[in-house]
Amino acid sequence: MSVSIVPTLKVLLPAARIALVALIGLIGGYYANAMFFPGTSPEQPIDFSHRVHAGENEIPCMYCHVQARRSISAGVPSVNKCMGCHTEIATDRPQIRLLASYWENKEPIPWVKVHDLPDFVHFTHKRHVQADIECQTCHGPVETMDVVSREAPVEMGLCLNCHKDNEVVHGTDCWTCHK
Amino acid sequence: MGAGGGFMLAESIKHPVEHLIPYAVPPEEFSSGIATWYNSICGMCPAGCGISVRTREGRAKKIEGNPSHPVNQGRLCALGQAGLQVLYNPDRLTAPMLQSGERGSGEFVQTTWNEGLSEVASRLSASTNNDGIYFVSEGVRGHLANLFELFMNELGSANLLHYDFAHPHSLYAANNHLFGERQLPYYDIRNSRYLLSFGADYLNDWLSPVHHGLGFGHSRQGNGDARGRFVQIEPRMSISGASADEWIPATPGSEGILALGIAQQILAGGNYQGTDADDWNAALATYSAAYVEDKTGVPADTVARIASEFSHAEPGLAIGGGAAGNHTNGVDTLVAVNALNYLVGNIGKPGGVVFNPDPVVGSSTAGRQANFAAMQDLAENARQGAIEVLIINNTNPLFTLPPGAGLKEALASIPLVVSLSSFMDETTAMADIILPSHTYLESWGDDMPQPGVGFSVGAVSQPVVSPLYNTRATGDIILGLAGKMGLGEAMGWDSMEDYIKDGWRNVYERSSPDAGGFDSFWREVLTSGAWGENTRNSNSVVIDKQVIDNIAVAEAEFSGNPDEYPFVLHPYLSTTLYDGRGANLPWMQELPDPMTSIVYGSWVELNPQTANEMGIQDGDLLRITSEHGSIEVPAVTFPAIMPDVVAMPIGQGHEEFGRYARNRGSNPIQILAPNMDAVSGSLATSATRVSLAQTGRRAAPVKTGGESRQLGRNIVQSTGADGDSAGHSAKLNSIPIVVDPA
Amino acid sequence: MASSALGLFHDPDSALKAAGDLMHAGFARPELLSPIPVHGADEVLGPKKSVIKRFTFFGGIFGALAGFSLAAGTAVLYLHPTGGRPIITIPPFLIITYEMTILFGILATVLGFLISARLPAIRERLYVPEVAVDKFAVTVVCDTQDNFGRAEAILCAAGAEEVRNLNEDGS
Amino acid sequence: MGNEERQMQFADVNDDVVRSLTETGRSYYIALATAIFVMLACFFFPWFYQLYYGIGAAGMNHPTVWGTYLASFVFWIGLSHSGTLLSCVLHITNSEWRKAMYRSAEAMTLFSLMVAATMVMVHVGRPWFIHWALPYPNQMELWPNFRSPLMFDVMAITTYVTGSLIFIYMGSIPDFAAVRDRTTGWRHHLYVLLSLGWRGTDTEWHRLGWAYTFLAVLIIPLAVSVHSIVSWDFAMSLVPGLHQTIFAPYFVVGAIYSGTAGIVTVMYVLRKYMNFEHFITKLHFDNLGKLLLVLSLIWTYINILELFTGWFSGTSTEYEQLKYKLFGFYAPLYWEMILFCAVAPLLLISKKFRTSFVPMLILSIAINIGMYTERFLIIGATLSRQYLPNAWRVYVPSLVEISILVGSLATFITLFLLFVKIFPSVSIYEVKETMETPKSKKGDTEWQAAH
Amino acid sequence: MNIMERFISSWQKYRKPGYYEDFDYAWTMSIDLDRCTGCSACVTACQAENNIPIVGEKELAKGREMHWIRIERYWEGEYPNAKLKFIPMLCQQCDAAPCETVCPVSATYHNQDGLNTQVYNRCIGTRSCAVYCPYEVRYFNYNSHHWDSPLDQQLNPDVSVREKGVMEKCTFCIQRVRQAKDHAKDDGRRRVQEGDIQPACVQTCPSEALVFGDRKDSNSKVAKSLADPRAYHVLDELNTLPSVVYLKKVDSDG
Repeated sequence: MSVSIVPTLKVLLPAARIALVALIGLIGGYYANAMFFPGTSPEQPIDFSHRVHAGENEIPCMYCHVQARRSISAGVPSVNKCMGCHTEIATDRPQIRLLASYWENKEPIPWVKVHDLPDFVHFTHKRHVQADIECQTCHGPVETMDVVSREAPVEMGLCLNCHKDNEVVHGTDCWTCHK
Repeated sequence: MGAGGGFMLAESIKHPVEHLIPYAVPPEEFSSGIATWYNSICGMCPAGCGISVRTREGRAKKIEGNPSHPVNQGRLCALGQAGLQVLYNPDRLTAPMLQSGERGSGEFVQTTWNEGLSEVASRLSASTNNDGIYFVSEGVRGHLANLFELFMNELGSANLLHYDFAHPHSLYAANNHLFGERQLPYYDIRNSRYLLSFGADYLNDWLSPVHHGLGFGHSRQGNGDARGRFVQIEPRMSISGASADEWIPATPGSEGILALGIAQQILAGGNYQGTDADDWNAALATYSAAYVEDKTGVPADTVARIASEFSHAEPGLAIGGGAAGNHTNGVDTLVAVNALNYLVGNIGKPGGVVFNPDPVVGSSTAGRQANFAAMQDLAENARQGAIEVLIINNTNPLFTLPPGAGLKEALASIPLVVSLSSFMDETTAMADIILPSHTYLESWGDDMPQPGVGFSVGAVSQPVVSPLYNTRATGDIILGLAGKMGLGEAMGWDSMEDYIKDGWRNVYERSSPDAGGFDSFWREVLTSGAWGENTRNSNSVVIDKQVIDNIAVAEAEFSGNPDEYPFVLHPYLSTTLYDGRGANLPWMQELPDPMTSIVYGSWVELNPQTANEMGIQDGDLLRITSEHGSIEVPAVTFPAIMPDVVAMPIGQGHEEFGRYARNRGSNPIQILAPNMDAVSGSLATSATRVSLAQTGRRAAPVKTGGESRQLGRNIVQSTGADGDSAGHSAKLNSIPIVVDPA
Repeated sequence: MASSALGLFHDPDSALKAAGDLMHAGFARPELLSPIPVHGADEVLGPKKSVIKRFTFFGGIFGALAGFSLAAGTAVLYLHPTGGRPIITIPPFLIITYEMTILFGILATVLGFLISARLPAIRERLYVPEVAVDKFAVTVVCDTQDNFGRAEAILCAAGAEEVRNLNEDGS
Repeated sequence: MGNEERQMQFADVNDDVVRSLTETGRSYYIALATAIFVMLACFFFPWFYQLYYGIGAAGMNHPTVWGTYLASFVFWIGLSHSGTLLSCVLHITNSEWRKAMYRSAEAMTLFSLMVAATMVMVHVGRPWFIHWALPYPNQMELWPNFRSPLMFDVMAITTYVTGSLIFIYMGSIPDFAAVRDRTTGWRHHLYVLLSLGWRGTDTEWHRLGWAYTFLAVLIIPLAVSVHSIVSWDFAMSLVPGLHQTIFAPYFVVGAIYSGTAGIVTVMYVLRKYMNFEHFITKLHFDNLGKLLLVLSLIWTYINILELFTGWFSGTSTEYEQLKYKLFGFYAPLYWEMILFCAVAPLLLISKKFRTSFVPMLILSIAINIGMYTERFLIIGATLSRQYLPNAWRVYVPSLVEISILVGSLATFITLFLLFVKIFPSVSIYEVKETMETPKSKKGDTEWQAAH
Repeated sequence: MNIMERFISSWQKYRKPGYYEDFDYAWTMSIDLDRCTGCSACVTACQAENNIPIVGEKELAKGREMHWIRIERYWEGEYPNAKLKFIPMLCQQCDAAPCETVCPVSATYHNQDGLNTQVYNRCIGTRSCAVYCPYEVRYFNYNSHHWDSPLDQQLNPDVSVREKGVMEKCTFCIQRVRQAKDHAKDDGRRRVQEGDIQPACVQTCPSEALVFGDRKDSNSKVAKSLADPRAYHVLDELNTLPSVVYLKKVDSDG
């Protein structure tokens, strides 16, 4: 008569194996998803290249995102801003033509948001820019990107650590960032 | 399998894609994330407060009072705040429409502005006799009023009517009668020490509630130890009554007698040393305290006390209106009230009655104000077939006129009814052509507040958001019509904005022209939102003898005999819905009525004793019957109302007017008798007797408040007038003991 | 490999007697298998010291420390002043401490039990199902055949209904 | 003990118990199916609807933001008491008559705790974030607020569940071993694992005895603390009628009271449908009856104290609260509670009543109805009458709430039905202990003198 | 700095109750009951500013109003001497707030403005705070409310729209406080001055019954009204130390 639990464990082994595989699959799949559809660098209506503008031509961020210094939102340049230059420059390229077509029908360009914060977060570019925080701190090396992608995980942890490291006044008060 | 599961899980909790959509060409002074403020004028009620509207990303977010506007000085009432929901109302009319089915069937087809305008224009020019063209507008002032005048002149019709249910016709008449003033004076509550209000709910709906609120607050605690005293005389406690120090119920319609009684006491007390004292004595001989007590039910000694307090207050101010003015003897009553002001000699003094200068821009519309008589004539003419075209602008007579006027039937015999309203209200539903106008937040305009604040004030309203729908500003519609009819040379402005600017050049001239020229002046006016010149004229008046001799207050007449209809119906303007124009604003529907905490729906208030005797519980559905109809309303016992009076708020009971207003509650105006004030011809809304009957059903109104007694818990604490009692209770940590466990 | 003698008894007393006799005969400490706890086993087979109470005690201590430091530590990690109370609020934190004390006390006790009772059984052990019903068995390791004979004799003398010769794996 | 007809033998115990585990009649399956169906239809379906719609599916309103969900929570926690607690007390005072019933009593504890936990999930507004109430490191660097009575609850109940689970399991190990030897197939494997290779050696018995006693000693104060803490959820507030020092003992007594009544109900059912007539006898009902009587008296006493203090305080708040409780909207419920929990139990004075099964069953159910009412009143009647009269508003449960209440009962029954087929619902070895152990045939015990 | 230092420092700083005195601001509202006319302008102002949902008649009938500030009315006496007294009731931002201690997830706590925060996205909806609040000024989202389009275009972007299962309450218009601080920083001021901040209700009150300010600033209006002999706290006996101070109504007839 056997009292050891080992034989039974042996019996249960296959079941355990299946369960384990399923679990790994679940976790793996969860992260695989991010690999296939990261959603961090979405398709844009016009393939505008920050590398060309900010990188090679060294146009400062504030030139297009004018309001970053004085408003909550950095602001996306209006079409006429783009046309300001592109009436002369590189007018023959297809993408610029696309831009021009928007301009002719006076349509706005439906850019897709890359760095999108939840609605319950109050983030003001103004304060951070005026505190001389590099844009790259949160947005990553945009000037090297052809297609902008979300490098840093824009999550509460990121904000908190930065606030703590720089010893922001009441930087960890919930109502500083949540509304 | 698991992988797939995890995949889907991750997919399902993804953040939805959001877009950043910039302008193609951004408007000037726009920048995302930064609020822009525009100063304008509130269009919710005739008071004409200045507002400044906060906009973000081109959307109006919040309306606040305009601090530089002398009427409301930065403050605003609930209704004014809710103006945003007029702008963003889901039930707005979005485009011009033509009647497609039967009139009143509510079947419309959309059309273009061009078609709509030319249709109306052709019908107008086709009209055989010019007086067959009627224009009924809400009470408007300033340039819009001028434009209407101009337009009607060009059409050769004299039938321009400004119709507002709440317009104080009898007050105008009374002032005209006693002082010879064609416009309302400024009642300086702020500086008065003793306010005697005869039925005027000055904190809620009377004339300029926000300004009165400011005055009230200041008079109460604003100037040191001197605390203004407020006495309210009315059959049913209004908000002003609740805030008053003393609330005196007087038999409905007898307020005037009480006023004269007080006047008589003032004279008897020798507190009036005018040269014409004898005339007054003669005129008021009959109004002895005893007589007054008999007529009004106010104890003689109270009358005497008030008289002496009032005459010794420095200064005292008597105002009258509301229910007191809405009786068959309304004008008499208000004349009597004015007489009090005259007798204590506060005319033209701070804290008294200050007469207003003529409006800076636009002629006074006093002559155009349509009282009940005028509307009845209109209906009569319609029945005669004398009306060919009726243009209605943003006013809703079908809702605010008692059926006795017979307007609804009369409309049937008008060939063309045009409505310029922004909403499908009862009247607009009867229209053939709807040319929807902008809301006041989308259109240009200007305003000379009536009553003014004692000196010349002008204000300009500008669009704060770009129009939401395919609508047009009222002025532009009129100009458009004029253009179609080839009235170009007379009214050649291509937009209301130009017209207003033109008019304001005169203002610019009379106000010391500065170097900047008109444009800078105009920009200043726009940014500040108001313009005024602080020149109070402290003129006093002399009342000629036979006016004094004829001073008397007739008995108020009521329709229905007391035995059959034991109760006097006391309809009052709802705190939240005004005359019903607030009924389509969810905020206003959800705002608890301060006195009863009831939201959504209407109710009838009666004295607890009465309710007891009749075995009526709160929430029983009652049938209120007058000689002219009956409605069913839930009962609410109300501790501060006379036993033989039942009160009911106006504003609910719409058949049209959008999802929030439709088929909710009932409208007391529907059972009012078409009684008029003899002199002014205004509707005597409080002159109807009714009877109550139980329907046996229950329909408890929705209340936000529970128990309405403090049960000795000292939640609202009060102290003696000297203010010394109880010390610093904030340090007390006192435990409230049961005083009355009832 | 070592075989064992197992004697099945009808009643605990004779089983105890057998066990006692075996010890006197110089056998290794016999084991007593029974369906119910047998009283007086200690007197016969010598007293046993239980380590469990130490487990319980130290588990409790650990729980107490863990509990308080959890409450106090997390309160300090992210400051949330509430209701004017101090950040490290002793009375409520003592309750947390109390609960954690008991929690870890319990867990440690279980651990102690498993260890000291050498459970769960990984290798096979000497067992007969009857002892789960109504029989009382005495087993003793006896390496040689004649040892088994002596044991069998003692067991039978004590009134064993049946004596089996078993290997460790129960065969 | 089991000597009604013929003398019970050890083997019979095994036979009965194993039979109760292995042989299953149709009636059982029908019962199980119904229970599961009711659980799905009345608990999970309304709950999912509520998750979709929001707590608004329940009848709660502005001042009365707590409702039957919390009442059920307290009720189930209460029911859980005196399962394990009673078992521990009786183990330490080693009273014989416990041994036949404690296993199912402990099971009751365990399952009512589980149901209580689900009630929490049903109660909160955003259950998908409930894990925020657990202390675990996260990228938000946020931790729960350990000053909150609710956090006391979290800790206490976690501990209590763990404790009860371990206690009932430890007690069953020898039985698992017994069952292991008699079963085959999946059951055999299951019991092999559960019994951990128990053999019943003197060492094992010795260790088990110690461990078991220690657990009992630990769990008694735990159980008391748990319901005190539950009471503090209410007593720590300022609400008149809740903010009372008597609450902790009040809740604990109430809990044991309803728990004991619950045991009576379960005992009756087991006895009737699992054929445990040998084990669960008049004696058990008699003892439980006495216990119930004592508890009901203490409970009544505390109730009277509550009323008296309320009346004596004389403050408007307390006074109105009192009036409302006795004569207000919920008064019928109050008097029903008094009838079921204070008056009816007085019948227990007669031994005849105590030892007759059906009346005991009815009484026990009545008591638990009364006790649920008490919990409901504690929430409904107090929260609807707080400090500001203007905010007073009565609260009436919605259909969803009632359905979920029924559903939670079904959940409990389901769990219990599954339990009786997996756990030996009567402790084999302890029953044997209660029986007289076999005596030596020769009867000579002089050998003991030798040592 | 490392954990231990933080541990010790914060323990010392927050050891004794009453440490709120060291906070930056102590925002306070004083409500003069002698001025209040019950006109309810504050209620609508608050509703407009703070995205307070339109609850609808059916929900209101169930008693689920959401107005963060409400006008309570209390009758006294009987006809003809009946009196009606109004009192605006809003979150009292208590210093010893019962609601804060009970929240298991610290969704409500006391921040450096001396305000009683309510962090909507942290709330799990146990509703205990509403039970613990003696002023009944915490309101629960019994379901997700929606605005008939285009009413939603009015929503204030500086205030989040609360979803179902979340508790909400008056914040003293924290978005305005935040903005005022922002402007102060732009102007290079360290502190916000008297009058920089007006919550929506205070801003609109026609009779100027509501006054808002920082009671740490000794010559602010609220500091003065705290010294006023008419000053009192509602339910003072509960010792919740409210930041809303009421000035007694003057009852000239005794």
